[in-house]
Amino acid sequence: MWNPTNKKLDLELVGFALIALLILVVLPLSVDAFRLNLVGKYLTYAFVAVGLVLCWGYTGILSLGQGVFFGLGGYCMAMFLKLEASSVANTKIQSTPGIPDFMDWNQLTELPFFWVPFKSLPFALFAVIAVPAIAAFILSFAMFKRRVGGVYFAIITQAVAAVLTILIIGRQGYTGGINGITDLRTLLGWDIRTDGAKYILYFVCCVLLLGSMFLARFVLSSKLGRLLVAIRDKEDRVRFSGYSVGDFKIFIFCLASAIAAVGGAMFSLQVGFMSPSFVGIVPSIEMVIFCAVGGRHSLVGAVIGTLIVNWAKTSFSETFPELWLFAMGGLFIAVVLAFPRGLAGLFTDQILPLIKRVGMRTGALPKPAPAE
Amino acid sequence: MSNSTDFLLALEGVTVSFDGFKAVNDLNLYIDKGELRVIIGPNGAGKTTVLDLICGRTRVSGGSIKFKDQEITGLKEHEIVRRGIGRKFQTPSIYEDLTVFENLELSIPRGRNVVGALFWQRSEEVVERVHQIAKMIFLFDFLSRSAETLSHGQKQWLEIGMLLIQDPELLMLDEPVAGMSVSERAKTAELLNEIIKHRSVIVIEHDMKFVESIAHRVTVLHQGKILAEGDMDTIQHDPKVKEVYLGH
Amino acid sequence: MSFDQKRPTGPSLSRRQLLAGTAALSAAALVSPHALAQAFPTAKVNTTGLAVTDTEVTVGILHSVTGTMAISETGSVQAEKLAISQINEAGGVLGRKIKFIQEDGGSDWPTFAEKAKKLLVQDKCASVMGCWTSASRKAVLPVFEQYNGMLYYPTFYEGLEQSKNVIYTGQEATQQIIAGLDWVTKEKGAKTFYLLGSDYIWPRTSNKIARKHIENHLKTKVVGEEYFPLGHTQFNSVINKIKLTKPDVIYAIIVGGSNVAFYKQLKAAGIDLSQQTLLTISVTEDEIDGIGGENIAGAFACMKYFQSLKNPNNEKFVAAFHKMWGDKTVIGDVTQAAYLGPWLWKLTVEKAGSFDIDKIAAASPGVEFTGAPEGYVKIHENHHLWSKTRVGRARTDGQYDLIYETANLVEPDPFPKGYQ
Amino acid sequence: MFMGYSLGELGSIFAMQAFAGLILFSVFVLMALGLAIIFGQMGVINMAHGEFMILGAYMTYMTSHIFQTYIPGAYPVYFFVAMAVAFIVSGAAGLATEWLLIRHLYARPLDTLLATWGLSLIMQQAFRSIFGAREVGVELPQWMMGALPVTDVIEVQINGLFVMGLTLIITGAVALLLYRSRWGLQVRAVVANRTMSGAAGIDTRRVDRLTFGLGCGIAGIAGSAFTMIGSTGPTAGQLYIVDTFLVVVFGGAQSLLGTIFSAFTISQSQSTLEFFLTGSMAKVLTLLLVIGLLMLRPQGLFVLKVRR
Repeated sequence: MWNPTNKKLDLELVGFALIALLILVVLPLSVDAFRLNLVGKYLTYAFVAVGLVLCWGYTGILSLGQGVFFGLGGYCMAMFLKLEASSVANTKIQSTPGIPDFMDWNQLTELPFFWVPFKSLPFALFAVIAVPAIAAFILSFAMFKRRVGGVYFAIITQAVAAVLTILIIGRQGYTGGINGITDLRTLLGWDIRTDGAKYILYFVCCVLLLGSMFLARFVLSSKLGRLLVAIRDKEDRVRFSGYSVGDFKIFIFCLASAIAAVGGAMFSLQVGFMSPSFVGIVPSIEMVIFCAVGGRHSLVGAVIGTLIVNWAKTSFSETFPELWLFAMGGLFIAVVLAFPRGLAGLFTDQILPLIKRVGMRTGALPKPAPAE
Repeated sequence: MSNSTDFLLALEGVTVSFDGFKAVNDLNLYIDKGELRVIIGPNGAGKTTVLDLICGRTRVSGGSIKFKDQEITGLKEHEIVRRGIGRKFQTPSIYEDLTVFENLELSIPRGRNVVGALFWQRSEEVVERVHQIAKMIFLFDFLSRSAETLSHGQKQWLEIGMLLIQDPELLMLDEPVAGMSVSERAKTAELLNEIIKHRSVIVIEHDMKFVESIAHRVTVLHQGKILAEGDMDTIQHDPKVKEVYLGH
Repeated sequence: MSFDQKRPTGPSLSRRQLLAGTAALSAAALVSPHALAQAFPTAKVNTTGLAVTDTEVTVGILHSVTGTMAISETGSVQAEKLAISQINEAGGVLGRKIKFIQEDGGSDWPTFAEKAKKLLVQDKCASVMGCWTSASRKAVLPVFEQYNGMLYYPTFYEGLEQSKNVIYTGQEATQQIIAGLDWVTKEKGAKTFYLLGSDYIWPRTSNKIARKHIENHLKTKVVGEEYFPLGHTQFNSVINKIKLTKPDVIYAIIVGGSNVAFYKQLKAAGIDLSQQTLLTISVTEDEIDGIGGENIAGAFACMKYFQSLKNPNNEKFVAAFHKMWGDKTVIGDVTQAAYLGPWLWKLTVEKAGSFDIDKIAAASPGVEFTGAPEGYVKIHENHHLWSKTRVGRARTDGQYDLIYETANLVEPDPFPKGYQ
Repeated sequence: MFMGYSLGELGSIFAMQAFAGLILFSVFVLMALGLAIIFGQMGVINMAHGEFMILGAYMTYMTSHIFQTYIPGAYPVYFFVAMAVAFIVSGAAGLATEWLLIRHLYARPLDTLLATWGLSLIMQQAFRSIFGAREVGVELPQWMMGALPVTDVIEVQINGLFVMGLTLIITGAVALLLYRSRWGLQVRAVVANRTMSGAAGIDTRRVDRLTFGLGCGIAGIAGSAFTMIGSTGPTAGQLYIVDTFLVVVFGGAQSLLGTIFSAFTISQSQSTLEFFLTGSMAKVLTLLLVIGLLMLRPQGLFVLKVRR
């Protein structure tokens, strides 16, 4: 009764249902396989946006390096797929058959040790989550235990993104360098490049995204979710209520990173390659804008925002490539200046009251049930 | 004196300096169980710094702080809180984006780790406890309100309530009536008198009338040192205190 | 190899029709395009549903117009558009005007893949001229192979690749490196080399080939090898190392903005390129525009084309280019290679008598283009071009003086044995 | 790698390497100074800082053209005029940005980060539309190029000396402004306590605007100077930003001295590492080192210890 959070969450559930309807039913029925694959790619960015809602929207931790975790997840998946594509039969012409082509070009004669476990799918799937989560843990543990926050943290995540990009590009014998890991073909013998496979992967991606959203929703609606808001609001007060603030920040940052990593893995599967251009600073900041446009406080908003911005990017850059950067920059500024709560905020602040007024008048809309 | 174990809190030889400036200098302060101590002093006397030192927000440069005869210097803030020390800030520090209920609920000293918070259940007992405190701080009718809509005085009460729900053995209040209306002040004094029945309290306050209405024992700080200590009457007639407050 | 032997025995064209077509072709200047198009009915020349009508054929142009690569790719777009308009003026391809759809890769590799897919799947482009960086080519390659498209790729690159669906109109690494090193050793008596590069696959692979050639064939010495992150702007430390090791030749493969910083700092450090031999394979006339001619004058570049080449083809090409894009635009090696793309495609289509990708792929080897600004080029079995290697010396006005060119066309060898 | 060199040669090499480090140091200070002033004053990182620098570089390019065309006789000194133009134009752009954008966001430093990033995208595209996608070559007066021989081996680069001198002058000027002028007093007052300064009659908004303008103006001068050593293109600003941000953040918000020491630490470690390792690894190690040190000093190198 005195808890408006629950009302909001009910609305959120409606939003979840609408998104599910959109991505599981409407889009597959209305667009062709090519466009649907594009949507699938956008949805992988939505994972990052969902993670950003957790750590930026709710907890106030702005990371300008989420591409790092998206990339790590993507690379873990791509490593497995690449090894499968590099069977001895497929790589007969190489001087060392059975290793990925780029290793052969770089005179590697055997698989580097850290690649070996990626021959196993269970390990690769585990690594998709674990590697980014561990990386996020190390970074956030070091930073949050020392209470590095705000702008400092944002810049450091940027530096981390720069470091990882340089490393991946520079160690090309182990990573595929600037070209990335390309030409991924099959998953346990199943050809992932066919239209049929892309359909299936699209739905897998949707289901995982919805799963991540529900997981995020569960976290946010728990007491921990309210604590995150409290940390964003008055970090010191939380500390003086006996909580170890660092632990919570670390937890949410790792969770956000792990979710981003799932997106990265789905990206590798759907797009068929992974490259350092998703790890760097620019893509990382772009992912923040997806989230900001949709609404940093809203899971539904973040997903919708990602879809809209990417759709706009694709169609805009098809028709007015020169104008795209103006549009993107303007969008950044407009959202930050005028709609800090994004589209979701616009909806709850402007449109919803309107609907309610109309609803009240006609009596069509039942009042939300009391929470307790 | 320092060997005694009767004190709830004992500061001995505590010093802290900021870039050479000694904000607190060789301070000794002892708080008994069940005592209400008021600390007064002119601006810059080091009052808030003393509270910061006790609750771990600022690290001491030298000296020792013992709580229940155990050293607490060097502990993390949340660990000190868990030992039983609560702290209210000068400007009301509450979670403006949450409701009053949620503000209080988050302050309940359970489910304080990540897993505990994730699987926290809002049981009958929790609701009851929140209601009980809310009544005490005059905010029962406001439980579902967002905290940012409260008046300044109500925010101060809410923060006190958030401390009470922790049930600390030592409660430290930094200017609890600042910015309150006269009637709110009276209510706050009433509230404090209720609170101190069960615990020790340190209050920093400027408002002498308010101090008179609650004080048991008063410590006067000046330039990081104790200038005088005693009951209200003695202090008010101490010539050194008069000089510090009125002398210039 | 003979034309007829190579032609697949599909149901498309009878020998008689083909001969008729060839006759028509040679008379293209006399016969109206319409009549030519009738000689090659659409149903016959397009059996796989490409965007070919009786009057038009659609091709794609896929380069970055935005983002960091836009600087480099602009020239290629201009050259491709020029070639297309010239082909159209000359009657088109099999009597059909070329219509192009341009897509922006946005300097972003998945965008390239996405746009490549759009050009092939939605627009049914009969061929695509495009890509610049290796990363973008690697990203689109599976798309071209999966949807059976044809890509004309203009940039000199590291090699180690060969595809039925790509024609590489630039040099692979050995074509650019080996003759240049031979020349500098012979002419300058170079004994020691300092290898520099931006840190990614092309400079690393190229330097590797260079090192093998230097150590194993020339029996001289590499005294240093260094890589810098893309966009690096501080080269004073490495310049000190160069001063320390005093190499006979600085072999530099630095790209992008780093290039500008490197040559400016080299000059500022008092390394005079009229005294110190510097050989680069990454600085075309385009790059000099940004570096400033006075900063790089005296350096040697190993390319297959320079704007200053003196031959009738090139003079016509440069004039046409300047007429279309302004007098100030410079033309670099890659721009010229991009210009070859549409022409080679046209010649191949007319040789195959069909737009079908499989037939083009099969007909490509042996296609000759005598009108190439660089002189004469021919497509090799491995879909790369036979072309000459040339060494030029940078002048202060941003142009190169041709110093040396190989006597014969150099065979492309994307998987060079002994150099990997 | 030191085999076969005499002690004398080694000495010269180290001298030259030290000089290289000093140039890098000057470059970092010049890049970071404008940003540091803004960060210190408002706690805001201006993500478009690199673009303001490039704006200065383009101004230099245009000035050089005007001199070449109209007053070729004065060409050797055009650079000084160019720096003034760069300062004024970038500074004016900074003032406009503050007025249109930044002042609405003072309470939200992280949002300022995003808004200025948006601005940087717009500026990049504007450069591209106006000056073309290709890099432009800025020709320098002849006297600025080349090196002065000190000994047989040691040579001192003239433009390096120029950058060092410029850095010294600008840093000195900023220090004077901050610690000797009325504006500086106001800035320091606002940094120390914004509310109180406002109450004391300081027009904090005006101070903010001037600070932002000044910071951007200095960025313009830096960009102008960088035409000597780096590239001028629409996206060239991006090449500098990570380094610049790290210098500033590592230096801490409060003091100019912090920025200078941080620039010194980063430049020396980078140039030393570059000498012993390859360029890429040196960069990675330097960045990691800075991240590590920031962990030890979360608010930067030089932080005033105050009651929070």
